[in-house]
Amino acid sequence: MKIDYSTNEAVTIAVIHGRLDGTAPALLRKELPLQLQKTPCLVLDCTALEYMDSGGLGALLACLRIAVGNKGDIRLAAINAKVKMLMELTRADKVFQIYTTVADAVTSYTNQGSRP
Amino acid sequence: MEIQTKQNDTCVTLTLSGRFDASVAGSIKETISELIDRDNIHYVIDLSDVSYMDSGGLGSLVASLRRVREREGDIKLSAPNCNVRKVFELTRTHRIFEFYDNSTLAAQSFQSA
Amino acid sequence: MEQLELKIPATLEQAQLGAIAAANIAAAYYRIVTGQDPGKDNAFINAVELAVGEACTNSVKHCCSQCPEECRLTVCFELEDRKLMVMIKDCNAPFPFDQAPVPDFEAVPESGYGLYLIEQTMDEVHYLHQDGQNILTLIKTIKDGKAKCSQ
Amino acid sequence: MKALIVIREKDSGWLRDFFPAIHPAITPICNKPLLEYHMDFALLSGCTAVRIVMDEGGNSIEEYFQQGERWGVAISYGISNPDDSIDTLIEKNGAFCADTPLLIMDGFFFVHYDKAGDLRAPSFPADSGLLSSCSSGSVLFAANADCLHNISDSSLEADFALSSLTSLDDIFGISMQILQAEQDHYVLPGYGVEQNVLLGQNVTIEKNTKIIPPVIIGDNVRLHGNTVIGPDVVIGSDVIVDNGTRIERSVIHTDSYVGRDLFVNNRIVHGKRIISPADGEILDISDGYLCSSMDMYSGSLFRRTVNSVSALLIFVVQLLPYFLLGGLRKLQGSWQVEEQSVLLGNRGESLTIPILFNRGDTIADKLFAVLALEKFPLLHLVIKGKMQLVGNRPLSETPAHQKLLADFPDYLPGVFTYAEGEEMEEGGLDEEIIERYHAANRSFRHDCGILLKILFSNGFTRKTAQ
Repeated sequence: MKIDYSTNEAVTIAVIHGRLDGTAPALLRKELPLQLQKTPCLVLDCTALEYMDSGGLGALLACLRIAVGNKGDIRLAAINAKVKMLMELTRADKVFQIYTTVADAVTSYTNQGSRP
Repeated sequence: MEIQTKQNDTCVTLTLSGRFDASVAGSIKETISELIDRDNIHYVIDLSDVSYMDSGGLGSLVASLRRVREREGDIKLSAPNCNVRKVFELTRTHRIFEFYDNSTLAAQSFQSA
Repeated sequence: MEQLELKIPATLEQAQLGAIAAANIAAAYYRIVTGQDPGKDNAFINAVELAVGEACTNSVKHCCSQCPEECRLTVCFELEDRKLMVMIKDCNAPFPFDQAPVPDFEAVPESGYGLYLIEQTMDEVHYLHQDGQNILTLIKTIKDGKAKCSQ
Repeated sequence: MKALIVIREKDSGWLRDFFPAIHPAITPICNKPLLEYHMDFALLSGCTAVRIVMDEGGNSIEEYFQQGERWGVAISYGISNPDDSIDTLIEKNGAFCADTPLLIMDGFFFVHYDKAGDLRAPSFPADSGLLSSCSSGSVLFAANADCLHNISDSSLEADFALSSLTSLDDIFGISMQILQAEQDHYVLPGYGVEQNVLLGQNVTIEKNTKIIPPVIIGDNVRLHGNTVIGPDVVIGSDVIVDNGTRIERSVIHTDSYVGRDLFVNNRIVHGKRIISPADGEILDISDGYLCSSMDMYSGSLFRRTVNSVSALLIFVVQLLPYFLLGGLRKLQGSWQVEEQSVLLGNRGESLTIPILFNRGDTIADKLFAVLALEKFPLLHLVIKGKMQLVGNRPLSETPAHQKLLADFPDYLPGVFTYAEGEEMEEGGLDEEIIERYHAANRSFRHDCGILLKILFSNGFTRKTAQ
């Protein structure tokens, strides 16, 4: 798994590549919070995220808690069908805001401000 | 294991009975190849009385079929029991043989072909 | 259940004996465990007969010594509640069990199906080479009375 | 009359991508394999013998149906080649098809019929012809084998209909149709317990589990506490549905395990695989972890927030008495505290917490015990979400406890413990049973009850250890 970051104004876009299972979740738990410290509002571009297991989802939820703690949020964009099924199964789709495109996710920050 | 051979104008019918395993596979292959050398290219092998077949027996049938196909001939099989069918299925060789209810039907199919 | 052991000379004809013995012992154990008559085409017995037959044939084919008659092949049977274990021991050279290739079905090979058939018919297959002996362990569980295929 | 059932891989092979371990012809429809419906149909039509002809995987079908003893009909098997026409199949199965009327079912479809209706011979006229067909197969009737060659395309009237099976949605749709409206059209295994609910044998339904008809459940099924099953759910045999999971409009195949706190809707669950029939998406649950609830997400967000809020409340109430009485006890020297590392879950995380002992017999000591002030230093852990307010007695970090937790997945350490609620002394066998029972049936209402019981009703009888 690999993540590249890019920031415009107050929103960081994290593009995640590959699979979020095995040892990747631990990596995410270390890496993402550092980014959240700088800009708590984050969009996770999942176009290149092939697969996520519940370990990965657990890690994302941990990061979400940190983001919400700093008055920010983690919003997901362009998740594939498998990830969508996992989130529906675990009701995580009720916890994360999910957008079809990265652009929608970013604009959701600009007009809504932080978490509703 | 015993082999009975019956010949009519279109094909040779071999009726096997007993255990068709590695120990007898070689002799079956020889019998068939001798018949092939005498220009018999169509065969019906009646398995209704074969109680057990292993990969050795199967191998001899596959080898014989290959030789016969080279001469545009064919080997058709009849009435394998559940045990024998399982070996054909598991090795996926059921796709290269034709199976008939009994040897007369198999023989007739050579006439119409 | 203690062990039943069978010593067979390493010839093709005698290997057939291994398969026949396996079938009858499996039938006997089947009656003991399920209390029912196995009936004609019993899936459990057929599977054991085929797998043990293949294993015996393989080990006879690779028999190392020039005079196969002297060389002995041991087949032992053991029942543990519903699991029948068959160990085939021979003094051949060790063979790369886990690299045994799956037959290339498209090419329709004329041999090399033996190990594959064993793995397809048995629930568990283990191989180890210990103090000069190949030991192939085949395990098959007796399902409930009707020997239904497990979906 | 005899039935010739032909299953071709080219029609049914697509199903193998979804259910690789089973032959497509025995894919469950509702709670029974497809081929068993064909068998019932053949029997109802008056067939005395059935031959199943397949070009792939016939062996697993043979092991399932064997010689047909269970159905009281003679079943035999044939091997066909993929491109055999019906005529060739009749020729290859000549002995079986000789001089008998034949019901030929060729293709991959579902036959809709009503077992109450009479499908017997009269509805099969003298001549041969097409009885019914769909895009993926047809059912023909031949008065005898040789008149098959001039099968007139005259379609004979028949009181059954075919629906083609070309996608998973077809199979899921028919299962739902049978479940909702046609349960009495077919012979379905199970006992009619109440309207629109069929149960198999040995079905355990735990506390506050809800079943909303129509639901069909197979044999040896265990529904853990707080699950909601239905409406429109079919559960196969040997299935476990764990705590707090809600299943709606879904089919759970035999030998599946559905984890905790999950929401399964519009899905087919096949072992460790979850499939969405609408778009054919497949999710393989590779890690057992998903099959059990995720600790980060255990229980709903709502329950965790209430947890921290009530902890905050108790914190505020106990703040003053804690420092007052605590100070007094320190003066009297009966203050004793110890650090202890306790296990947080069965994945080995642990936490060191202060344990305050209710020692001494002065008024301050007794009052300290009655107000449960020894819990005070632990409350901030609940607010931070590290511990439950009400949960299991925290187990110290020892290898024995680690092993114990291996088969105690519901363990969640709490500041107030179930054992206290039931006034169990520590370390007894019944204490462990109580702890496991409450953990398995944890619910919000339930935890509050325990909390109130600890704080108030048995608060006055709390003794201080001499």
